[in-house]
Amino acid sequence: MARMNMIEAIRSAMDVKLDHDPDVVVFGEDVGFFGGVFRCTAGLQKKYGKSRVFDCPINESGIVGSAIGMAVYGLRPCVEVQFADYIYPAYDQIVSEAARMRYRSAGDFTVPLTIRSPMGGGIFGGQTHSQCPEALFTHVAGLKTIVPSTPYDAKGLLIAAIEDDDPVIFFEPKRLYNGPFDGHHERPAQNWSGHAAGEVPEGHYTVPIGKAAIRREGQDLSIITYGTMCFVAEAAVAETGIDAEIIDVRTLVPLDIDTITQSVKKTGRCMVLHEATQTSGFGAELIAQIQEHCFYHLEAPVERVAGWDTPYPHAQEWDYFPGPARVGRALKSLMEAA
Amino acid sequence: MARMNMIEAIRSAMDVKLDHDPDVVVFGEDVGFFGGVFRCTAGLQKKYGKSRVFDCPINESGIVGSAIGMAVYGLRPCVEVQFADYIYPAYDQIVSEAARMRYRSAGDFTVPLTIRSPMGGGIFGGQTHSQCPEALFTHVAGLKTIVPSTPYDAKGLLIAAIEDDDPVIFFEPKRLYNGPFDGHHERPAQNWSGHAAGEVPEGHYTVPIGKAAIRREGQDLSIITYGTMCFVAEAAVAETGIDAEIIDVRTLVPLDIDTITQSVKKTGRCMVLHEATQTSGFGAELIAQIQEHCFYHLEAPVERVAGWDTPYPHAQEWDYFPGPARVGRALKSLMEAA
Amino acid sequence: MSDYAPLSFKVPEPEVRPGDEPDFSHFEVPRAGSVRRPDIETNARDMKDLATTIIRVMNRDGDAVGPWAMKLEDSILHHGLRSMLRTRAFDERMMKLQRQGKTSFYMKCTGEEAIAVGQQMALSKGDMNFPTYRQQGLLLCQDYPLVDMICQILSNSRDPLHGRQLPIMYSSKDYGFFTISGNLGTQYIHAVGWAMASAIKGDTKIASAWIGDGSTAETDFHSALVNASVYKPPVVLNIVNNQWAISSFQGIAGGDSATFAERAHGFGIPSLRADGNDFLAVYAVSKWAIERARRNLGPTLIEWVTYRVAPHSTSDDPSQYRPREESAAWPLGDPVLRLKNHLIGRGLWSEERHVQAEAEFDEEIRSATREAETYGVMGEGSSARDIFEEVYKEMPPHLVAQRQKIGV
Amino acid sequence: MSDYAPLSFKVPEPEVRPGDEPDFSHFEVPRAGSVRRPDIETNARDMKDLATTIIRVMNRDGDAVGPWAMKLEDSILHHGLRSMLRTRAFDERMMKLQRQGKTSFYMKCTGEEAIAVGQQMALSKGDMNFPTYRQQGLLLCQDYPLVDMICQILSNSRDPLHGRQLPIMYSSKDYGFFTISGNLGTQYIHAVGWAMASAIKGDTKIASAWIGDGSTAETDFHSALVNASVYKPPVVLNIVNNQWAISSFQGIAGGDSATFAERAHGFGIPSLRADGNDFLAVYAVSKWAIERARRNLGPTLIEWVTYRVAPHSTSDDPSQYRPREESAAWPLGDPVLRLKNHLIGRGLWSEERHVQAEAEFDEEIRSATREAETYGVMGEGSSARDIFEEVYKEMPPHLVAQRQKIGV
Ligand SMILES: Cc1ncc(C[n+]2csc(CCOP(=O)(O)OP(=O)(O)O)c2C)c(N)n1
Ligand SMILES: Cc1ncc(C[n+]2csc(CCOP(=O)(O)OP(=O)(O)O)c2C)c(N)n1
Ligand SMILES: [Mg+2]
Ligand SMILES: [Mg+2]
Repeated sequence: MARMNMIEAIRSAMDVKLDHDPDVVVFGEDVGFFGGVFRCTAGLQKKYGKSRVFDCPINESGIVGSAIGMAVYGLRPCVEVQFADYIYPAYDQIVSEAARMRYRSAGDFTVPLTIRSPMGGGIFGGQTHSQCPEALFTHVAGLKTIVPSTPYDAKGLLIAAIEDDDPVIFFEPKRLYNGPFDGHHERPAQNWSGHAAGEVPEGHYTVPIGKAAIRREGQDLSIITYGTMCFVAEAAVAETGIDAEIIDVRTLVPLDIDTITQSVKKTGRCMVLHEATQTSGFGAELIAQIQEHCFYHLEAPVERVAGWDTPYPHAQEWDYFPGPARVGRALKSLMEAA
Repeated sequence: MARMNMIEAIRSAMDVKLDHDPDVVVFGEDVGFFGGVFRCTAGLQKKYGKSRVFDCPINESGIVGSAIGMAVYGLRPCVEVQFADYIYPAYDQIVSEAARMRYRSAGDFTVPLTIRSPMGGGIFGGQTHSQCPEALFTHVAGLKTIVPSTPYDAKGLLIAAIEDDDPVIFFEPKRLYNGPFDGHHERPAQNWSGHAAGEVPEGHYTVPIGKAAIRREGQDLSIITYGTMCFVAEAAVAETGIDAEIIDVRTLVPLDIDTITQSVKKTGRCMVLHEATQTSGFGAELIAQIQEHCFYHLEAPVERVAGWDTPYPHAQEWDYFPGPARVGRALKSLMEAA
Repeated sequence: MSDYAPLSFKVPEPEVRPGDEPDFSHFEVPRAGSVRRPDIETNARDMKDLATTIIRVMNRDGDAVGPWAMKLEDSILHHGLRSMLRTRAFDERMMKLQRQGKTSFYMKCTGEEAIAVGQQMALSKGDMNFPTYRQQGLLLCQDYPLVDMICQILSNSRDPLHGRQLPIMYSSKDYGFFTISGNLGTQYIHAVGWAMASAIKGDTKIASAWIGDGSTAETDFHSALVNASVYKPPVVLNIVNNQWAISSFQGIAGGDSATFAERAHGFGIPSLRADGNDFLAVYAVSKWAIERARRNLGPTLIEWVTYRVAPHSTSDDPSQYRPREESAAWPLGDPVLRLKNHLIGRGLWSEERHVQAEAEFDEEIRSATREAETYGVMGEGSSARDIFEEVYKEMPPHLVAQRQKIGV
Repeated sequence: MSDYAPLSFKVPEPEVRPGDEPDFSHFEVPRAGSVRRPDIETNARDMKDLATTIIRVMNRDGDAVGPWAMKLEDSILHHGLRSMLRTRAFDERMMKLQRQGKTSFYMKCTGEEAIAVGQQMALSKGDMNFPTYRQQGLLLCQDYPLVDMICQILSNSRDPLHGRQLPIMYSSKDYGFFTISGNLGTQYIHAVGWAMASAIKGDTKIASAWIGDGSTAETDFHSALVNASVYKPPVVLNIVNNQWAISSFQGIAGGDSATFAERAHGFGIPSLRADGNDFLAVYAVSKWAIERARRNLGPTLIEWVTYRVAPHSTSDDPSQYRPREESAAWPLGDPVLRLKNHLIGRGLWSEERHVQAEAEFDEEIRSATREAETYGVMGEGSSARDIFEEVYKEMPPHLVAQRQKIGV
């Protein structure tokens, strides 16, 4: 078993797939010779050649559009959009084309495409290097949307995504690239070497799409979250001493509602937590489903903690980011409710 | 007071604004000489000239992008995207630019822009002439999102939108253009001439952005909806005999949560209803807010009726569309719950 | 700044509108045979003149002249003409179906038949078209089952697309026909990506991309040209300039400022402008571009100059925005008549055979229509189950649950 | 198909990589003064040659030669050189601030100073630039308050943008500087729309659009050209071709297939390609295009040929992907040195004045920096209240509620 940070784990997933499957190609802005601005593809062009791993023009719509054409041909492209904030120019190609192709052609043409993109704040990147747009994809039938939170999951889920025969949006919480960041930006950075999920097999394995993970078992309440917020939740739980169950949904669509329901029925209290803008965020969908399935078990309204309904500010990043203090306060009030 | 269908009401709104405000311009694909594929701008070019009302290239991103430039200059563009299904190419311009301009420039540059687009199914238009993408806009801070359901509201809200100093997404339920369609596609079409909301003043008036309308008062439960579904709800209520309160939210963002909360607290039961795809639809946000504000008044989970999580099929349109039968069944089970 | 006059805003306008006389006096038509035919290895820079002319092969007498005139086997000419006739017959019959309320929607390609038919005949098995809704000729010149085509239009129980798609949005991988999108322009970059894949795999298949004059304004057109320019994949980039985009004339897409063929010049892509109503030109020019692609010499853009004779779709009434007589005045004539004359001139065809062929296709399509109608019309026979299938390869739990809700 | 060789996939590659010798032998540099200067009324079609050459004014001796050499007042030359020096000094100091941990981020424009400075000086009050992040010269050659600029970079309590934007994403309507977007290319179509508005209103203001070589691949570039081609608004469409887009050389944007200036040809837009390191060329070519625009003759595209001497940003290390010595080998030289030589040649400047001016700007900026730092560094002094302000003109209830939650 090797030690990897999330960047290495993601790179390893592509390495494994490029090695095993001649139909896998990897491309994006600066991903070829240079290896990506976050280094996720470093060394892959050298290893697999320019026909398999290459640079492309700065045109996100063209990245996805050409990848769709390749996928239709029979390849399995795994493309990078440099920041999730830059995925919008590709939105039409994703929504109107990738997501609808199998359906509209009755299976005649399919799009086994993976779109990787770093998302989330905490790197002082301002409004165009911090966004979490996952809810804009979970609303679109035909897409699967994944947000891993550990190196182990990132590799296993990315391999599963590349092997999946449908288009997958794979958002990488960039603040977790180097370590299990818990929102305590004022403390020294942690890295993955000290964390169990930094142990990552070198070879092929998958983490199943559509299965949540219970990150912490608990009795008092359930926190339903994903990405960076998993570790923020852990920190808040440790600091408040509340015995919360923490569920990392990992795959937003298709959602593992059973695992969530079981937990909420057990605890009777629930918080949904994400970094993205609150209104119409994925938390709203989680709440809708949780209240549907667990209404009679709930002792208090489902609590929602999320990014504010504003663009992601630069200097005020830590007032925007739902850190352990904000989460902790909400946990306490949730415990006290009713 | 004149009688207008929704097309005429929308045209009248633009007419009034073009007449009163020299900074208002109207453009879009086929909107100039021809007057729009739905005739919403018919006659306006002739009346106001080609510098005020004009055709433009088939490039939705360019429509919105150039309109942003005009708005920044000081104009008040009101542009048409021919079908809501074709708004995605403009998504980046809307989300990254129009919505963020005031914020990122600290008020130095602003975008008083209205984007009109016909949405919704019921015209046998298949997956690219039927979509309801409103939730993709309600998630975006900086945008206001409006869906009118009557000629009176359409005109008053469109004038308010054009006068608003922020970007407004104005989705017109195209199945309501000619009459208050209630989902009974098998019956003869109704038109607005027989409906009170077809009475529309000729001149200037506004309907305030951010205010819901109570379409029907009732005691048994609350239906929170908008657009075409207002009339479907009315039909289902009439057919089931359930004394429901029907609230037409009209403005999705900013949302009039007070009116909704009052109603749900009164009735203790609630259904949210929309035509759009269910997962991460705007109904999820409504549920999240309703359970937050009304949890202790709710006698049953909030019921959600929405379009299926699939593309909008062509031939099976009426199995996709949440018509009065489906809504009626859900109303009954909601009454029986708990 | 006071010495500057106020700026003024310009919006291009067609020269004539309903009520005016059609006027194509500004429209220059080069003599057939007058345009040179460069070697396929020619650099884009050395053939720019070919983007501002019109490559034509058939002259007024119907003779094939000039460097683009190929020696064609009779069977090709016959198949070309017959396929165009068949396409026209198909359009007429489907239009009637729509009038009869058996389908909600149809789109004709009248006047543009030579383009799809000519190019498809120049392609090989395994190549892939990425068409718009006006290239039914691609299927109709192959042996694609007519009944299936009509069943798609009727959205009935035999519709290969299970009623999910708007009529005419065909899809057939086997026949090299990519699933048509309702969103304009998106397929142009797919074609480029597909061609990149063929090159990546070291295959010999090529892609053919299709777009209308109006849709060149869409941003995917740019994505396609950028990628074609960078990777030089084996793709033919067709622009069908039929002068109109619903009610907007080609000037609203920038056609008054430069030809659509010239768009390629900014990308170093060889570009040809050709008479789309001249089957012999379509076939020869297509062959040239296809050969370039297959020899790994990269993309070619071709602007086909033609005219949309029919309304945009069954929902459109062009008399609202252009003179009724404009199509008759169109200087490049009727592609069917022109090829017919050529064949007659070559002794390969006759008025009688023509009438006979028309009757034959009319009957073939009537009979296919009758058969198709037995599977239902206007969505009859489609299944609600199909709403939920093929959203994903495997149906996820939430869709299973939704399907159960409507009990199918 | 068996007689066709397998296709192969091509990805453009720069001629040299780290470890190689810099090589610009393929890069043709026309003699200064050798390129013609057409009348501003010239049709795009009749000046295509100007898109594949390089308009240059200063020769090796520093003399201004040829038809583009203008008679310029001394004050313009002085202001040009001083502004370029000021820009360079600003970049150096801000880079240091970043190294000191006082700002998270900075982007230099080293080697490209002449372009923004030269064009801004050719514009008039009321005109509007739609810049990228590498046109700080637009502000630095005006009297925009230095302290405010630095406060923006420090995201402190005096930051005019209230800490909301990434450092260097300035905005100033009064100084004709549109709010910079983090999303590449989006502003290009804004400029066109703004210019359309000026024409619609019958004003005389013009817009100046800015984009990098790499970003021309973005689809908004196409939208801008299409609209510019259709409505012919008063806009100057600048492309700053500094050869690199982070780690991708200009060939990845298609620059090996055609010049970026040639992109305009497909749209009938006049296009000029000019030496971006030659202040006199920048000023003269800008004036030409601006005059065209203001005379209602429509848009002009200009490709400025230059070289990105600095790393892409403070987050970048170019030695990973290009030879370290490449910038020194760049054939068009250093814009500051070239203008300096020209002024010395004209007796308007001296080595002593140069050193003195450098010291003067260094001190000016140091002092402004000191003052700016008193308002805080690295986001200090920014207010959480500002998170919620100006999302909308009036704060809607849900934002009021959210703001209350954090008690600000
Ligand atoms: C993205 C998008 N925008 C708008 C439309 C509506 N629309 C359908 S066809 C059409 C005109 C297309 O004209 P052109 O490209 O010239 O093709 P033609 O119909 O002439 O064959 C328009 C505007 C659409 N289908 N998709
Ligand atoms: C839409 C979008 N995609 C990607 C990026 C990331 N990015 C920032 S700068 C840059 C390179 C731009 O190169 P160029 O246009 O040549 O400008 P230069 O930096 O050379 O001035 C990239 C890819 C972005 N900011 N926006
Ligand atoms: Mg057309
Ligand atoms: Mg560059």
